[in-house]
Amino acid sequence: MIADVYIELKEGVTDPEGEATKKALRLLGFKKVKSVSSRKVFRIEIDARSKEEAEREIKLMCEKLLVNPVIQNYYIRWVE
Amino acid sequence: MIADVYIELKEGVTDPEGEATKKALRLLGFKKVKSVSSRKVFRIEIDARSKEEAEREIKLMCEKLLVNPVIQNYYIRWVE
Amino acid sequence: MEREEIKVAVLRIEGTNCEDETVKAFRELGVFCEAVHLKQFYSDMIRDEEQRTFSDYNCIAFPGGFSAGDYVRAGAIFSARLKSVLRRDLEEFIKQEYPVIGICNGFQVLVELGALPGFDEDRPIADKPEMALCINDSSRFECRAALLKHENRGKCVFTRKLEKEVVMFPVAHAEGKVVFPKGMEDEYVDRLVQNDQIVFRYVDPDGNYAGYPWNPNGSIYNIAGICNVTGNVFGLMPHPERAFWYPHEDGKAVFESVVEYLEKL
Amino acid sequence: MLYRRVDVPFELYEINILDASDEELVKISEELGLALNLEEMKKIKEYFAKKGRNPYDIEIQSIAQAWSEHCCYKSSKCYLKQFLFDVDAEYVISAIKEDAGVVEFDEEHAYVVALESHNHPSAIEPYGGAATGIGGILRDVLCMGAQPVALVDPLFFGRPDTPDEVIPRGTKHPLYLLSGVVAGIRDYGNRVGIPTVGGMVFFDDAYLTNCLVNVGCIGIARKDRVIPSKAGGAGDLFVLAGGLTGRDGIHGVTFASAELDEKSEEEARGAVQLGNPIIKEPLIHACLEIVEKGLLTGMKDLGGGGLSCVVGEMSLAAGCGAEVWLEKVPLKEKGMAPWEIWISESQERMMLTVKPQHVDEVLYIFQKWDVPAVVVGRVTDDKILRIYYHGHKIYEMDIEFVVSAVEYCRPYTSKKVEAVDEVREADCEKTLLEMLSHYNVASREWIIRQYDHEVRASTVVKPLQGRPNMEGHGDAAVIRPTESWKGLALTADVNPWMTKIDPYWGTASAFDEMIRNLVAVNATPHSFADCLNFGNPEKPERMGEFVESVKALGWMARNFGLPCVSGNVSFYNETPHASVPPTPTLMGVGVVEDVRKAITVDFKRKGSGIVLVGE
Ligand SMILES: Nc1ncnc2c1ncn2[C@@H]1O[C@H](COP(=O)(O)OP(=O)(O)O)[C@@H](O)[C@H]1O
Repeated sequence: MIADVYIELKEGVTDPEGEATKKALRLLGFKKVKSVSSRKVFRIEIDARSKEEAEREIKLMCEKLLVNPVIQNYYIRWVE
Repeated sequence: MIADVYIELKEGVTDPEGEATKKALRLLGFKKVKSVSSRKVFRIEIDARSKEEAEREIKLMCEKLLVNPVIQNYYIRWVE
Repeated sequence: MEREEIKVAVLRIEGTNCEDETVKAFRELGVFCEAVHLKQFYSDMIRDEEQRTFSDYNCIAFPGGFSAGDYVRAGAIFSARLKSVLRRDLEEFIKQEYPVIGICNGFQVLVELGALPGFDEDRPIADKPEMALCINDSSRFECRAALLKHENRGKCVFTRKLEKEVVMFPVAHAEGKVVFPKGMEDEYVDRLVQNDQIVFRYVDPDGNYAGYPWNPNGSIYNIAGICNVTGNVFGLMPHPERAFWYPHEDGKAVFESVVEYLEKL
Repeated sequence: MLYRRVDVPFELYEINILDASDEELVKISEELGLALNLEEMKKIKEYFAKKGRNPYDIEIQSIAQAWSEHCCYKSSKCYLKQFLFDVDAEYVISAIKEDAGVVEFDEEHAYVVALESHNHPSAIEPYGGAATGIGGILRDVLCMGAQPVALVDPLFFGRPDTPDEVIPRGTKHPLYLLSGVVAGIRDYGNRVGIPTVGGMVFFDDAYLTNCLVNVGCIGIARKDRVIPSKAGGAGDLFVLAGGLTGRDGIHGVTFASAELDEKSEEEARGAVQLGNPIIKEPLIHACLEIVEKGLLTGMKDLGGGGLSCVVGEMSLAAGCGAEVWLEKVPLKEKGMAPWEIWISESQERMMLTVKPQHVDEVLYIFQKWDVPAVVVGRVTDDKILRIYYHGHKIYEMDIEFVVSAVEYCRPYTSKKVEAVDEVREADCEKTLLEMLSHYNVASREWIIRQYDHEVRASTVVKPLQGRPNMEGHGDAAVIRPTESWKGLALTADVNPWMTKIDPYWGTASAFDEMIRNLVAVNATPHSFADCLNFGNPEKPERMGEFVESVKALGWMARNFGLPCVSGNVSFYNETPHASVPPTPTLMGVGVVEDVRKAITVDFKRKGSGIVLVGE
């Protein structure tokens, strides 16, 4: 099974990477860009008997490593 | 209009982040993880009259700044 | 404890890269110090003579660098690996009032570990991180001199011998901006101030709290370094070990302070 | 039939060169991407005719690697020998012969110097290209048994304000290249924890289609622990350590030895390698631990040509041969043909030779650092290299033949020096302001600060000097590589606007600038390395630029008594649009007797006098 784990910054947390990208795009002449924010995705392939089991595992991974809850949210989307 | 631009590494290109993450997850006891790869997403809000126009602009942004065609692929998904 | 009896471990995994100078700094003060790979504490592939436990040491340092490439988040992989196998041991170590320092990447590790801000005396390592060190406001790596005002009133065991009010340690990091949970920032800052947990704050040459580039990352309240509620766990983004030898020697006092603390322990 | 599939359970072809006509030989070279010319192909044919058999693909690919310009300096050696390599100093321990120069530092220590180009890969993929450039130069220093202590990065690009319209197809905007290159050096250098303390950035139209990325490194070793790039002797085992071997970087060296054109990007994708600093960093630790414990007899990094170059060179340098079991090489991807494994340039790999009784200990040290390491072969006492793959012998050649490339003393013409308009009257204030705001003069702070120039805590004189956050550029950096107060000063110099006008005097002036920069921090110039970036050597006028430049280097080196201890030649920095101006990048190394007496550029006190020295 393959899942994409999306990690985004919580609202109100500054996103310097998004800001810098927006600035660079506008400098290149893309004046219509109103905002840019950055996200990170981990595509994880996992052996599991069921989606439920896999989801439990992935949630644990997020808690233990992938996400810092002070600044980040995450959600999971199944690819396969 | 809001679009997510997904940027992923081409096949065969080393992905140190994916590899380091997989190693860490397995050391943490997640033995069922078979592979991990990393992706980057930019969420871009853009003013445009039509989806087509917006898509053209975004493609240009990818070519000019966001994507390195030698090692990366990208695709666009509409959020709104 | 006699100075010669003091044993310091500088912990590393792949990508840690400031261990040599950190070891050298401690050794120069006449204590035993060695760089130790995390695996030496738990892995069964390690030969007997290279196996270690926390009880072999009186002080632990988490040095700077890019542990595991700083992938996922700076310090996240190092701390997750440590937490999964050695959390209890490290908690015991801290409860016994042995000192722990995290410099730069080491600070990131302590934060991700939940050992800083470390409000709970009985559970020195929180279940979840309570703060974060985010990407610098400039969105890039910043290598520059930083002026730090020492504001600790005596709790932090790493700065008791510091005589100057303002010191210069260099910074070199991309993720060093102190962030507290949204909406609770004031509460956190107040608590740190009241507990005497604030150690260093970024200032300009006139000693004023100033913005970029003096505050190189955009840290809240210009925070550069904090300690836990018992004062024996200390983390900071600037590098005291890079200000140990000529021409900048302000950082030496950090190492001298902890050695003196251990001598009295 | 030119190619015949051999009946074995893996991919192996026999190349029918014995029956091939001249045209067919050229065709083979082209189709297999060998970049060998007819004369060279004929030499190969002759060798195999004597053996009475046709070569396998892996054999002919291996020769192509060894004979590429990049690996054997076939166009430059003759002039380098003639003009440059004759300055000797009694403190030089090893120059030119090995991966890096080794020079005495004090009683106990030697410093190690290396400087190389990574131009073509960076033009195609700036981030990965520059990062792997750093990786490669670190390995060159590491494989001498030295701890790398500082990096420099001289860079050359087209003008940052070049309008999009004038950029030829297949070329990337200079700003894109510059930011990619800087990010690559930053992310790799910072992660492996070696300070980047110097370098230069130069902009000129001539670099638009040919950016240059040079990287230099200096390291420190105990004299009694300097490791030769050769096997110890017959019976030693080859241990391959580091990253896995993949298809990346196949034909990197033959690609570096040809001109770039519009199609290069597509074709060259395979030649671009990507680095993983998180293998490199533990690899450095593990190798140095093995050196420290004296467990190895020889060590060499895998760079251009991959295994094919490293095994041959290490064996031959020891007067030995080798036997390799190719299936032992750990792979990144399935289905690689033996020849691909043999010439792959995957990053972060080192080859060690180890006495059998030390192999377990060596493998344990690598395992401790989670660095893959395996025994892949054995040193033999004849000068023949044999390769087996799953029990089948697929390669047997005399090493001397493989590494005995042709040398060319290519014809050259020296062009006349162009007259330059002399400025007679000028509005000084205006001119000064213009100069200060020129992109070749403007501050490089934004780059320097992204590099960690202080990690290892031994950078005594930093690239930026003066009061905190108001610093200006220094002339050279000074590091303190050991416990003593003795230091090393490091600088990188060349001014292509001068070499463009006159390759000879331009080069001499670069040399002079290098000396002055070292003296400015109170260092005694001690040695230097050069990276000679030029156009297509098959054109006599380009060769002329090269020869003039080398002559000047030799002349200056002799007169200053400064030995050239290491270097690199990069030809073919030329496209149909332009050739680079002669760019002999110099890296100067000076010795500072006491780092506490090193001088920085900032004025120290009000009221001090200002003295101008020289004419
Ligand atoms: N222009 C030059 N000046 C001085 N030495 C050179 C020059 N070009 C090549 N060399 C020397 O030739 C040797 C082989 O170089 P090279 O093939 O670049 O080494 P590597 O094995 O790292 O690829 C090195 O010792 C290098 O210093």
